[in-house]
Amino acid sequence: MRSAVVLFPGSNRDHDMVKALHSVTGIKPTVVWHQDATLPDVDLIVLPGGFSYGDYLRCGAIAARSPAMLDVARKAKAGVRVLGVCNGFQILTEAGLLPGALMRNAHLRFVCKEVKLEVTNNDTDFTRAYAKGQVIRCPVAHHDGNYFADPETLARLEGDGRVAFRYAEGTNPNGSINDIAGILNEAGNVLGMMPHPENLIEALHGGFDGRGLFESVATSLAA
Amino acid sequence: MKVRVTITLKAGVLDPQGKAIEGALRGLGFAGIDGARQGKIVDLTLAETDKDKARATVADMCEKLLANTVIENYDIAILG
Amino acid sequence: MKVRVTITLKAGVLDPQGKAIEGALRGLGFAGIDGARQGKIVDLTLAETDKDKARATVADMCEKLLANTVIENYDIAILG
Amino acid sequence: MFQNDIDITPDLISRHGLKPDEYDRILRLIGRKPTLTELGIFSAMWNEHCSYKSSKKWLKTLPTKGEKVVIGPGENAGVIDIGDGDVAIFKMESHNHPSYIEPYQGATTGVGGILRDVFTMGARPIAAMNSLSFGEPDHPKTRHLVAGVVAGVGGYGNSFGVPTIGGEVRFHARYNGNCLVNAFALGIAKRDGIFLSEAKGVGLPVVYLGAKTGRDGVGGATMASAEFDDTIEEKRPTVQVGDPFTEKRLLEACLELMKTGAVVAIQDMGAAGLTCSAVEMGAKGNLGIRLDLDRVPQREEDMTPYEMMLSESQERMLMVLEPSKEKEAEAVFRKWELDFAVCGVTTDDLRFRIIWQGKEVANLPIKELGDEAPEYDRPWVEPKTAAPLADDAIPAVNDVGAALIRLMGAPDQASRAWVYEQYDCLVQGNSAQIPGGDAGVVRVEGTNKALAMSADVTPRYCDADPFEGGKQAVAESWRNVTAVGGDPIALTDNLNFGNPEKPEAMGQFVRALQGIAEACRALNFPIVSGNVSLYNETNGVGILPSPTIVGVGLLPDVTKMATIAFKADGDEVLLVGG
Ligand SMILES: Nc1ncnc2c1ncn2[C@@H]1O[C@H](COP(=O)(O)OP(=O)(O)O)[C@@H](O)[C@H]1O
Repeated sequence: MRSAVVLFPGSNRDHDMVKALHSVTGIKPTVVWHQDATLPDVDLIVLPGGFSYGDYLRCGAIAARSPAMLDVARKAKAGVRVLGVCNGFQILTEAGLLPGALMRNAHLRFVCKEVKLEVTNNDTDFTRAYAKGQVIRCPVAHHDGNYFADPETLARLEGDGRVAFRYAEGTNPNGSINDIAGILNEAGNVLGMMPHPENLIEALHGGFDGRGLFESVATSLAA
Repeated sequence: MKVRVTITLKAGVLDPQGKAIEGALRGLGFAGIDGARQGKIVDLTLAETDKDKARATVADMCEKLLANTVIENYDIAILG
Repeated sequence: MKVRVTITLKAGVLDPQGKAIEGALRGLGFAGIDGARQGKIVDLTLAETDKDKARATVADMCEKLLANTVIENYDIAILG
Repeated sequence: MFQNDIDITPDLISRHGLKPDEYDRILRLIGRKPTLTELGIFSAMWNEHCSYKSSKKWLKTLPTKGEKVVIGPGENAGVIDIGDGDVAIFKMESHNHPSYIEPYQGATTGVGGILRDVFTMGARPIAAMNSLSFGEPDHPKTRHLVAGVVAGVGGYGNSFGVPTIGGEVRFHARYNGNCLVNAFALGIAKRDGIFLSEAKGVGLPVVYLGAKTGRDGVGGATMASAEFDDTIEEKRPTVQVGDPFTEKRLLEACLELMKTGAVVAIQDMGAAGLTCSAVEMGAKGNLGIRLDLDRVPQREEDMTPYEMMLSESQERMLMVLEPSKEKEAEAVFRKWELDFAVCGVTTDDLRFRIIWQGKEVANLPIKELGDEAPEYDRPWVEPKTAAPLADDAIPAVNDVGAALIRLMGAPDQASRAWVYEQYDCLVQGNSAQIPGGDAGVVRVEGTNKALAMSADVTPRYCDADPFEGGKQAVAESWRNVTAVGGDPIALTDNLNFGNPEKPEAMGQFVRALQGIAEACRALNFPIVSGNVSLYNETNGVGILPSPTIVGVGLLPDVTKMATIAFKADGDEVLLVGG
């Protein structure tokens, strides 16, 4: 599986993501500078975590308007898989590739800890390696992960099975509506999520639960 | 020309910061608070000297960047 | 009574956020921007009906919580 | 209109924190009255914070050498060898006074400063820690300070992208008017890729990089060396604001630039930014420096040379560049959207010359500015030590369960998760042990080895007996590193004490330092960097003597790391030690 990671000024989990993709797929992803107007032809585009533009104005707002994002939008429309993690998720909502918005955590503090995630829908290109309803471990590390959408959008997301991950067992760390941790676009090829699967992929991390996500994308491509 | 953009959350949009401010004020002993909402302002200094043109440009800036119209409203005031 | 508190950075205090906004607007092709500074607002709904009392209470709130008077100024407007 | 040649009155001298005899020393040194800009430069160079004038004599007695020490105290940070051509670069620094005035910004700029110290030397920061001391939990200022400082430490480190993997938090009435914020950072570099501040070569461009200069913290370095009193409100506008976003770009730009071979010397701008950095680069390299202030990127209008020389605006660097690579260097900085300006040149006249609007506003002997700084042998008395408690001084516990619950719920014992969960401890993907254990552990990228580190001091002990307390802090840090399986190599310290002009406080400093030195020698555990913060005193009440120690050790194989949790039912529990 060929992949690309888009680097914005202020990204800081780009490196973690590159390592995870390399480790799971065996191929090193290409790192693309946000000013590049054209991304290489890849199977998966990843927007990594961090504080692009310092989270100034709104998280992800300024990065969402960078030249590379226009191409990400084009490629997403053409069916290329796009994954946004944490700041990447915020960028995807700001760019209009995913609905809703990520607000300040309900307790207003940055939170870094491990939570439980329920794989709400395992019939997606990003979650196939997990069982439906499986509860996995996964760390979060964010200040603005409180997902919000208006009632109609929410009803549509829920009705269409577009909630991929939910915080489980009372571990919602940010006040997210319906415990939403990750959502898909209508076509199912764009996933945004707050937790960091790339930080739980080897023994050093104390677990492997994050690998399934990358394995899912790789196998869905092979199929 | 100085222009102030005021950006507020749409009614119905969750406002964790506003809620926390309200709670904190109560905690400090302030009574009679029926609500707190937070928003932001962006003060721009523009080379433009025509008010209408400035207003139009700033509206464009709001649509393209300054406000997230999914959740926010904006208001433009020419300060002079 | 509705009261709007506007909180702005004191002159001279570094405003990284304003700088980033300015840069982003330029990046989007807007020209003629001589500066951008950001600030915030807090809209309060108070049970108080007396304007002067409301203003005094809100000033107290600003000193105690809403503004960081080390680096910020605040302004209180009664919206009615 | 700025007047550089105003009359230097005794009042002006004292407002610059200079004593009359120190001013006489200036007159002797330059043979004339200083200009206002020059007075400002002297005040910055000769205050306690930059000159270590009260502590230098004693710091020289610390053991700083060791088989694995590559660079000891004197550079931006200490460097140790961790094998395979890799080095670890680390240091700790205080931001106590600024954090008391504005806790969020004080803490952010403290973290920002220490990160810069590390990456200035060519290392990518891979771990951060912090040691925080606050007043009593129910003191009216404590909650505000704790919330602001913790959010600030996190706000900067999280955005910058360095994992915060440990620290300490304590509460005691003696910090009511003077909290302590000590920030530590550690980075990794290649042994042949270490960058120093020593300028080399005459006629080379001196380049200004990073953020623009504003009036931030003008006079701040002087403030950090002055005792607090109730006039503190007046000192407020000197607060600096941290911008982790700019710092992150500065990091990436500097590391990218260093790879090109363009960097001859580099120094970050910390306290009294342009002054201290330029003087240090020149003095170390036996060169003069001429700065043209009109080329310095400025954020505010009408800045005077005095303000520019004393500004503490953050996220700035000074470099001496290889002239043939100037264009290449500039391109790197433009890519990261940072300011880049050639604002000076190295000279062979050993003078520090400042040009502003075409006029020379300062012309001082560069080496003497640092070398001739006053050095004091402050009088000290043997500090009072607490008498050992009699065996029956403490009543026996009747209800062990209740006592245990009280102990565990005590402010100094309770879980710190509420603090460290606000810090990103996972970013970079190499965290092997996050807060909650004995020491933080990070893997060295691309290897199987890891570094362990732990911040420790028990100020109560230091107050009861500074010598023993100093020893204990080193020993505890050593033990914590050992407890996770690390082989302790070296340490950094942050010596927080009261007013050195009081013989009792100076005695605490001297004795604690002797204790630290003794422990370091006994354990073959050298000190490679550190920081001194004196005058931690408000309205005459000094803090508890608080020499924070961060020990660093190596785990050759991270898979052999030990952790704190019991592993299985029925395992035997052993108690070892004295
Ligand atoms: N300011 C802080 N930042 C990060 N971690 C902290 C901080 N304070 C305490 N911790 C972590 O919380 C845990 C408990 O702290 P402490 O009680 O000081 O440990 P100990 O007494 O075992 O040395 C440790 O793992 C420590 O690293």
